[in-house]
Amino acid sequence: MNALLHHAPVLLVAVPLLGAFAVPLVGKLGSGLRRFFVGLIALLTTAIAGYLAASFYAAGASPIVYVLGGRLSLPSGMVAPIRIMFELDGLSVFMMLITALAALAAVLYTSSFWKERSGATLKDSLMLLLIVGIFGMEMTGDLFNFFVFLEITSIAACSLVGFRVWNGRSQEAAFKVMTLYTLSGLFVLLAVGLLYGQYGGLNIAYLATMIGSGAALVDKIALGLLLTGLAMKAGAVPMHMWAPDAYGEAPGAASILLVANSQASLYGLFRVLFTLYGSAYSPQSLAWILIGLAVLTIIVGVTMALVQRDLKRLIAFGAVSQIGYMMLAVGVGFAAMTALQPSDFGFVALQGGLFHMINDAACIGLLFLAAGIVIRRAGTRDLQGMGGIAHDLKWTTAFFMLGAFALAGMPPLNGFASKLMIYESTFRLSPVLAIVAILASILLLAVFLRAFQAAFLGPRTEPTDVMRPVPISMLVSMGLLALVVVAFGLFPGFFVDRIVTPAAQALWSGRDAYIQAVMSGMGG
Amino acid sequence: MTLGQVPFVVSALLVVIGLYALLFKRNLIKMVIGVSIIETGVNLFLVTVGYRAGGQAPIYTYSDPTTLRVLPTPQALTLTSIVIGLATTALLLSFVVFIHRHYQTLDAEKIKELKG
Amino acid sequence: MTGITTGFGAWNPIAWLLLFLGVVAGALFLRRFGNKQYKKNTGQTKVFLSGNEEPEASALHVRGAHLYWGFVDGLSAYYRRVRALHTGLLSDYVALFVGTLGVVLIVLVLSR
Amino acid sequence: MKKALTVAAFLLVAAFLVVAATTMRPFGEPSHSEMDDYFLVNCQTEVVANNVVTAVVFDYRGFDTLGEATVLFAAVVGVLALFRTVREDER
Repeated sequence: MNALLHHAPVLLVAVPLLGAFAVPLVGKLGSGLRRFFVGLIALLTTAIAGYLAASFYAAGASPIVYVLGGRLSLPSGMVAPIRIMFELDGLSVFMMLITALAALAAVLYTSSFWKERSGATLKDSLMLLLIVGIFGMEMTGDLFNFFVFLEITSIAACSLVGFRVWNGRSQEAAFKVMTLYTLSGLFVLLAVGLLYGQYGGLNIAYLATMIGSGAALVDKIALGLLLTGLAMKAGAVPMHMWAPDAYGEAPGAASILLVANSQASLYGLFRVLFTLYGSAYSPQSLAWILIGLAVLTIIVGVTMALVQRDLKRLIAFGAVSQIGYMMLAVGVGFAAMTALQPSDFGFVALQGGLFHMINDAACIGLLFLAAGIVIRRAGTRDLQGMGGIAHDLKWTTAFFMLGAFALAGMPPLNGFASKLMIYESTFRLSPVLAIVAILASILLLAVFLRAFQAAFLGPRTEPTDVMRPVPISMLVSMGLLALVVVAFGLFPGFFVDRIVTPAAQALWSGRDAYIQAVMSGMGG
Repeated sequence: MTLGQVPFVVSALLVVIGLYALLFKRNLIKMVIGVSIIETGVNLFLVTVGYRAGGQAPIYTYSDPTTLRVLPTPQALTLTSIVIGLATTALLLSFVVFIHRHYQTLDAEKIKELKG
Repeated sequence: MTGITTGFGAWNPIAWLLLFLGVVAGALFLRRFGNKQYKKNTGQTKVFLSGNEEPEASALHVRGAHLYWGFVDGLSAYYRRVRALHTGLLSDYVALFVGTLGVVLIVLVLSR
Repeated sequence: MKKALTVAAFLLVAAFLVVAATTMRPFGEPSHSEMDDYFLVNCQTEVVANNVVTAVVFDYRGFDTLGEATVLFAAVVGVLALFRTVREDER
């Protein structure tokens, strides 16, 4: 087998890791060289991700197993894998693509020559570390390894949230977020310990074979700990309070990585529900927990966004509500899958929910990046003090509008396509849920129209030269996300068939294939 | 409940004590201590999970190679998790330093600029 | 290829776009029959505010916090409760986290 | 009211944790230990280490240790970023 392809999963972690460790050294040589280096690392990571994804889909989307530190996954006569391994199925590769997109946009955005700020080297390093952690979470097939990557993302993310040290609010946000992240990480570790104590293994596929039907009480408690901890990190109401603090206080480019981080936690949640427990223990009540959390998330997220005066907190609450849509769709899919007679609308729900993840990363990312420029331009984050930015920043205005319309589900943009799938399949399970989702989406459009009206329309406030012209790299970064928004909007069928369906398939019926890939001893 | 489960219960109680500090203490340093106690409880739990009755430490130097040994993996996991705990605690405490610099207080009730 | 069929619905953005462009073209066609005889820079093109002087543009701009106040006011009972949840206290956030964990655990233990 | 709910949630989760601890497998009798037995049997021949925990930390699960080093590095970079000197004009 092609050596580069064979090692691509680990290179995806190793390249940004090398970059993160090397950035402080390269930074000593000059800021231009450092920007070039970080950009190169991001491009290389994206290229590897693209190459891996292309060959993965070309090979029929069967799970890839990569064993770290040797070929021995299952020595003869053994039932438990002894080494850490990466395991990529359709869902992992799909999440990897989202992360690569967010990483490229974030690094491009931050590499502008607009103004060199103190600690820029450390910020680049932290962003690369966050990217490493997210990739690791999405690819690993080992629960303890998952915890380690979870902690890497927690620490890097919180350092980024507290990056603006001159501001007391950022420190407050960073402390709160770090405490909650650590707590969720410890709950996950406790669950890992409980499962290890029960079954003597750490590999997800191995544990999935051991958790037989009718899980023991300890298994259920471990599931509860994992579910709540990961849902907290994803930002589900009523555990979402950290999200607006973190998204609001983090620097512009870091916000989009925080969104990718939340989605990686959501991925972990899906992996636990569908693969680790899956058909072994999947009561209907579990689906309804997910749907309940999702409905709360949608409603509270969107209504709280309506009353925010801080532009970034407003977008952050919008982001929280979108997490609800993903959870709702996957909850509906889970309910349909675990019903006595599985009905195929569940598969459409899973497709819609997963498709919405990549759409949300692009739209929310676009909004956060545009908001970063708006805030620098206006010199304030308070919507009350803004106005008239559209007069000077034409492209930023267009990108913000595009992101807002797409997120609110205006046809023919990408948000409409995924939300349509979510509404239709949810309607089959329960019309009331679908109506709530549609009403919340309309309210979301109102939220962003308000933000748009307050920040961009109206007469010029006080003309300054700040951010005029907007640095090219920032425009390119936003243009990349805008391209995704438009392309996914105009050709949804193309992307759903190629990348979303294998991911949904991995959740819907891929559990056995995932387990087989490791337990048949083929790894390595 | 049998008496043999006491080590598990003790580590669970450590987690509970840490949660108590997080929920009912108002001093930020005490909350960080609470997080550390939870960490300790989880680490202790990991180590106790790997105990085999009558087992020795899994080191072969100068010992009979045939004796029963405790499971090595949980100890390795605990080592990793201790270092991670150290890193998080260091970061949390430096945030506390900066919060004190800006707010001139460590009372959690007074540090709520971010709300609503 | 461009559209998606979900088994109980279909969505084709290209067809939608063509239809949209057709509607726009129709609207522009109808617009051609409009009256072009108005006089620019006279009272015919000015904003009419019950005979009052038109205020400056900056005074007319609705600021961010003032939009939708009626909606928010109508839901004030709901908003009072929800905003009361966002206290900004770390202990409350941890309490909600722990409470959710408790509820989830109860549901899981009770269900088979 | 809020306080009462907090106490209730706290007691509930505490009870669950203790119940989980008591319903674990009996202390000192791990029944599935294939993975650890493999380490105990093979670490001297495969990794040439007398200390099995070292063998696990640095070889069998060496990737976790790399992650641990990364966590430490991230914390150091984070603390350095916090304590950096910030120019007056970028506040």
